[in-house]
Amino acid sequence: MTKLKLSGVSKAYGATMALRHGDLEIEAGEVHVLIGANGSGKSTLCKIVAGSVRPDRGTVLIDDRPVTVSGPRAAKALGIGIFYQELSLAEHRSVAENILMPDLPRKGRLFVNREALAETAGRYIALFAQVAGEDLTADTPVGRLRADQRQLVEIMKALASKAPVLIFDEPTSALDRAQVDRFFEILRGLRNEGRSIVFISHRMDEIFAIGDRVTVIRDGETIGTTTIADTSPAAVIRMMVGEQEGLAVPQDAPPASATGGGTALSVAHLSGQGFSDVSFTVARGEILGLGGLHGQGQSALLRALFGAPPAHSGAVTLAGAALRTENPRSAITSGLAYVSGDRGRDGVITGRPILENVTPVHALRNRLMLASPGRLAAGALPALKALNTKFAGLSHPISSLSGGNQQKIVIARWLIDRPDVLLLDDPTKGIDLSAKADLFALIRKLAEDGLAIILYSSEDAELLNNADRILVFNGGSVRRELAGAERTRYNLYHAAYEAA
Amino acid sequence: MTATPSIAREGRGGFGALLDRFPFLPAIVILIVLLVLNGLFEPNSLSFRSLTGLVRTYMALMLLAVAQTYVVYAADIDLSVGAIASLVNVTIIVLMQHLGGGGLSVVAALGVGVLVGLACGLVNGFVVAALRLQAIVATFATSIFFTGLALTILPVAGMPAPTAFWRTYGGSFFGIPFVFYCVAVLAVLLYLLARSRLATQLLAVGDGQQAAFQSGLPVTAIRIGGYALCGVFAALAAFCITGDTASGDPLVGAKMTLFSVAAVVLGGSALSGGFGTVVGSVIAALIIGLINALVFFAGTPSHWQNFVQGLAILAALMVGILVSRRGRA
Amino acid sequence: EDFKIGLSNGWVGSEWRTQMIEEAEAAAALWKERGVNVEVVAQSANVDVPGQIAHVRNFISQGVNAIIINPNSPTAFDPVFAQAKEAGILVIATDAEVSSPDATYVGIDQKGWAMESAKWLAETLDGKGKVVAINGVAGHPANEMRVAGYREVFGQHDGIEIVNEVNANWDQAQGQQAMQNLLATYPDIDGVWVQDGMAAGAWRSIMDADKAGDIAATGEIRKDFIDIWTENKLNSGASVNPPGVMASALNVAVLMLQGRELKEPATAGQYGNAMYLPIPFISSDNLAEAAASMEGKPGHYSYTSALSIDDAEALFK
Amino acid sequence: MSQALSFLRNPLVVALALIVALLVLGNALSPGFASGQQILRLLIVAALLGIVAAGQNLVILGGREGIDLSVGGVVSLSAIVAGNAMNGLDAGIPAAILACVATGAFFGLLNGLGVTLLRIPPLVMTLGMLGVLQGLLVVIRQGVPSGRAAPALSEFVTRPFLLGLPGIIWLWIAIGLLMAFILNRTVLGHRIYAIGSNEHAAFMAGVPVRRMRVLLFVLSGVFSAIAGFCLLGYSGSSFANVGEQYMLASIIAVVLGGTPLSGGKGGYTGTMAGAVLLVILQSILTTINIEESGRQMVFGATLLLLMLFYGRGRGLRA
Ligand SMILES: Nc1ncnc2c1ncn2[C@@H]1O[C@H](COP(=O)(O)OP(=O)(O)OP(=O)(O)O)[C@@H](O)[C@H]1O
Ligand SMILES: Nc1ncnc2c1ncn2[C@@H]1O[C@H](COP(=O)(O)OP(=O)(O)OP(=O)(O)O)[C@@H](O)[C@H]1O
Ligand SMILES: [Mg+2]
Ligand SMILES: [Mg+2]
Repeated sequence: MTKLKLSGVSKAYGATMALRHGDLEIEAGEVHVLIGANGSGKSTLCKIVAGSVRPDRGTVLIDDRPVTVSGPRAAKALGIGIFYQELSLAEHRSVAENILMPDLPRKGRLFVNREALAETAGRYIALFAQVAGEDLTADTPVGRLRADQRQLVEIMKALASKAPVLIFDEPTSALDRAQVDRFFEILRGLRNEGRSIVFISHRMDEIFAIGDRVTVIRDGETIGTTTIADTSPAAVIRMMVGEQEGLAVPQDAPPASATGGGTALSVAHLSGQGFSDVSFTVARGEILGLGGLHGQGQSALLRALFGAPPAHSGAVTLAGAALRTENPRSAITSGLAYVSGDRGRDGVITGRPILENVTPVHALRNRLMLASPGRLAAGALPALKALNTKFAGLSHPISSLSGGNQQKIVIARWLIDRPDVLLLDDPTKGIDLSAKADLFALIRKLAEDGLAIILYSSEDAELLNNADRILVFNGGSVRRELAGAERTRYNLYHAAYEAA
Repeated sequence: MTATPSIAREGRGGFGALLDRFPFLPAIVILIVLLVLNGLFEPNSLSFRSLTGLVRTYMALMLLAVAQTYVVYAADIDLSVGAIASLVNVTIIVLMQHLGGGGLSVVAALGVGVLVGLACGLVNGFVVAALRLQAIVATFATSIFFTGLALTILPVAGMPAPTAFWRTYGGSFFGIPFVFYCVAVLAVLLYLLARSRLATQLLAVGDGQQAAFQSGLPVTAIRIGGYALCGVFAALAAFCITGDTASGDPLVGAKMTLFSVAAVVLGGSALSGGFGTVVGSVIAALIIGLINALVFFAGTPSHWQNFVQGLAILAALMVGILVSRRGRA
Repeated sequence: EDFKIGLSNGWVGSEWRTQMIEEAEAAAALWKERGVNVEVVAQSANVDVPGQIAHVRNFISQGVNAIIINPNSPTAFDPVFAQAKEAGILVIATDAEVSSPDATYVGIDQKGWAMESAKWLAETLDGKGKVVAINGVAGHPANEMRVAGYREVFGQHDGIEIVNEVNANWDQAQGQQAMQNLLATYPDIDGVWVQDGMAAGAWRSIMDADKAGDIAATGEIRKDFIDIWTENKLNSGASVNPPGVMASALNVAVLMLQGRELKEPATAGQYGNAMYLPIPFISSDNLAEAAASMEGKPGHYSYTSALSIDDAEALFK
Repeated sequence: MSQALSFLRNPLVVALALIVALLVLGNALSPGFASGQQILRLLIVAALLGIVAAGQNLVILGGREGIDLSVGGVVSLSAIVAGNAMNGLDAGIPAAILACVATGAFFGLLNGLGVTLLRIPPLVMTLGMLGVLQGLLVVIRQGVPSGRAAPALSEFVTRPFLLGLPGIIWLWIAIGLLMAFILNRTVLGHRIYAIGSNEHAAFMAGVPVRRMRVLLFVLSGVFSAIAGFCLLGYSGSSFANVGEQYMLASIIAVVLGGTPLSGGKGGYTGTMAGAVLLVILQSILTTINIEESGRQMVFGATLLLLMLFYGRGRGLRA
């Protein structure tokens, strides 16, 4: 018997077809992977099942009976639980309240049963006790948690729904390996209980580690479903991208050594919020990688270099002259660029035209006062083209694009006027594989043109494939530098886990 | 192997943790400072009689501030609380008059008053949450409507309340002024409401409507619930106004609306929703009262009184916000 | 003898109120010559009714001998005046009557004030014509008493038709706007009954529309307006609510504090606790006289009159 | 709604259609309402409101719950400042303009600094400032004669100046063009929208967020001051709290014009239409002959109804 079946589901947002024709069949007791490029419609499909998006067409069957999911409450009643890609947590409420928010335990009709709340939530927190960090307790307001801890809370919240059908829309994007491993253990347990699980991730290794079957979705249409055992990463990618050939599949071979081009940026004994006593130099044409488990100070360092907020002490020299960054603006005018993977927070100017999203840095660096659309477009178009950005027109709002293309717009804003140093803070988070390949090809080209690039990535393969040198961070400082043949996955892990 | 050795993070030291639990601490400190200052300038102002008078005068604002707090929990705002209070005030006055002013008629009028407050709250909730109009402008529009209604019911200020009614409010039982019984009942009510599912859900909605909706909370119903609660408390405020003024006035509450918003902020609640306490709002209402008294007792020339009051309230708002943020950041 | 008197004024939106407080303070100073020390403490601020109740409570805390109040409500002070009386404090209301049996009203009869000017308008129009009224704040007691006053007078003249009544909240600009709208809608009106400062605004609109010759309208008592009136020979008349009422009330209060008894107890008015003061009237007949009495005063100065100490003493046994 | 009719969703179109509808209604209720003279008078009143709403609009566009409740206080204060500076003399006008703009900018600056440096929520900061300003009005007027408008200023506001329109309407048109230019064709405009829709992203892209926000409050103060200056010309002399009525009216005009209070979206053209709409509505209500209580109820209900047209937020379920 099929537990959940979708056929011919579609959804349009204005002119954007988010989902053209979604089909999906999930059995009881399987982990069903959903994979597709950015903007292919995965989240839309999930939200339709979870009731938070109203489909235009199509049918949903549960246990072979047609149902209407009229809203999240209806979905809950139908036995559907979901982990939202963008999370659904209340910042100021405690972890326990968040986990049980959909169904707060009651005392009488009107009151919250505090004892039951603490007890029940405690059980879910205990599931991740080993990997969540000590500061994740039942009473902690979610706002005080790190990104990975929030994702764990959202996972607990989905688990607490006890639903027979559980949907996880990119639940691991902020988690580290140990957290992912623990999560997968739990998933396997649930599968063995006979629950149906939908799992979405852009990380190929995870998909092959946990999935039973995989459904590929492209441009809002379901392409096909195969069992994981019968397929390979390369085959999945071929399905995802259609007939296109020659895509970058993660290779373990490190890239050719960098060309020496003189020191561009040097950092001495820099300390700031989240990192301390960091020293290194980057040469022109070099891609310096920052590695290690996430949250060990890599992002904090990049942000400090960019002035958001500035470092407390230490010295930075850019092209031989001392660099003082008080805020991003002064960093930008000194020739720095910073691309963040958290585009929702750091990048996208929501609701505004694509043009206005590409040009703020250009306007600042050229001290423009007037914003003539023609002149701005002339600057913007080449940068967008270099990134293969798909968009209908510069005057369309950026929200009409998929997440991946939005990220490309944000990246393009830094490339109109060439910076001297490019800071990349996990720039590909949530970007699909082909976009990643485009991006890294471009980054390499920029390096060859003489830019100094510092790259932090939460994906090992990305670092190993692209960085000429890797500084491994742990506990806020650099533990090891990997250069040349040392750049191996083993060394990376060894250094990263050393102090832990 | 532990995968996430948490690196040095800002500890939430003693003060921060304390503020997390008791966001109204800065308000209490301001309150105490004001009491001391009042006592210095006019020792009589700390007499039992004067303090009773203070509570009697500002009981209505306390209740309006509480009313406002519940909608602010959900990141909404209600600019009609004052108008609701006025409407309830004239409704109960007219009813008591028509029903003869006896004990039973008072009870019946108060019952109707609560229902009127509730109905106004539901109207607000409907236009803001169900029709999705912007709260600031929509509740301003309803406030005009409610004022019109109040003017219809009692076109001229002045119909008197039955003497027994205001004698009770202004009187004492077993040596304890009636208002202090009101305060006690309010405390119990607030305690119960703090444990209610609605309060938690309102706060969750205030933290993020979309997230709350996706979590399966009935967001619209919850917000309407917040406004309904607000309406009921505005009605209770109207009872106190009526007790203290012994008469009907279709415009009596109008100026209190903005003070209720100020009190909510002063009390440590965030206007952006998701965080706050009603106790803070109650204290803040008293702070506003004490500031007004202090400005006079300090001998401020009459033309400067409004200005100094304005400055003092602005300063208190700033201090309150700065202190609570320093603790929470 | 030493007396401490609290003055409470709940609205500072007009020069009239400022002048009222100043005249009261000046009157207090005059008692010194007679060997009576009258200390006045004033709370004069924009407050709502509960705010003004707080004023009274502050005075009670301070232990004043008497409170003179220009109240924001006729009935809302019953409880707090009862508390003041319990504390042995004399309470006198001025400018607006109060229902409290624990207080005495010393001031003009607002209804009579409106009737005076309405009578003038009706007579000027020869008892017939279309009239509009521009009123203050709907629901405000003084406003409602005045409305009752002019309605009564116009009701006595069959030929007078009130075609519309609007509220402009005692705001000069709103009065001007309201008059503009009314002139556009009723181009054929003959008379306007308008109160206080709004009259200046209304007259501005009338003059802008070049109708000053065709329309008779009530006026106001600020020097600015009196000057315009004189200069443009407007067809206007104004009954005077002198800002000196509070000074009159203060003189009465001091005499009461001295234990003197009124010849005639204050029993007038709807609440039976009022002592009415005379209402002067300015019309084209005595305009020059009024203008002369304000010579050299600033533009916002209102035509005034008050009971002197001797006048007041004459009312007592 | 079909594509062809989608222009009906444009707030500007809705507002203009409603303006025409109200004029027709007004004329039916009281003939002469839609006469040229009367429309001109309404436009003068709308211009006063519209100028205040320009500043309000900027602050709201800048996001972060931007709102300026102190506009009314600034209007009143600058009317008094202007009146005292010119005191009925044309020669005093330049000094009065300077004094007004300085007053508006000063209080706007205080608001802006409170909001950015101390990070007080705008609603609270400007509410507190309103209290201070109202107190200041009382202080300033104490004993000091409140001045009068210079004849030239009164002429400017009330008498035809060019093509039969008074100067204030030309001023308003100029402000409208300037606002449209700034918002659409300058980097400053892009930055206003950027901080309004995602402050942090704007900060990371080098937008001087704090300075921008201070600037918006300063501009709001300046626009209010200009309105106060014109209001003095309209009413001849200044008196306390002339500006009080503009506080919520300016916000309503902005909202009726299609700028949501959440910021980052909308523009000034709609706000101008919103101001006209509001003024016409109020004017119709004054002319129909019903009790004040009825007027208020009709006004409140009509505002709600108008907001239904285009002030609605998005549904939670996409
Ligand atoms: N609320 C919305 N309004 C308008 N367009 C939307 C909305 N949500 C999604 N879309 C569009 O629908 C398409 C599918 O988006 P969806 O989020 O389902 O993609 P996805 O497969 O989850 O991508 P990703 O891997 O980046 O998360 C995209 O083009 C996106 O821009
Ligand atoms: N480290 C940071 N991270 C995130 N947001 C920040 C950070 N520092 C400041 N901001 C935000 O950005 C704004 C400050 O921007 P910025 O410092 O550019 O303002 P500015 O005063 O115009 O610049 P300048 O200091 O050059 O005068 C604040 O509103 C704050 O919320
Ligand atoms: Mg997605
Ligand atoms: Mg700065």
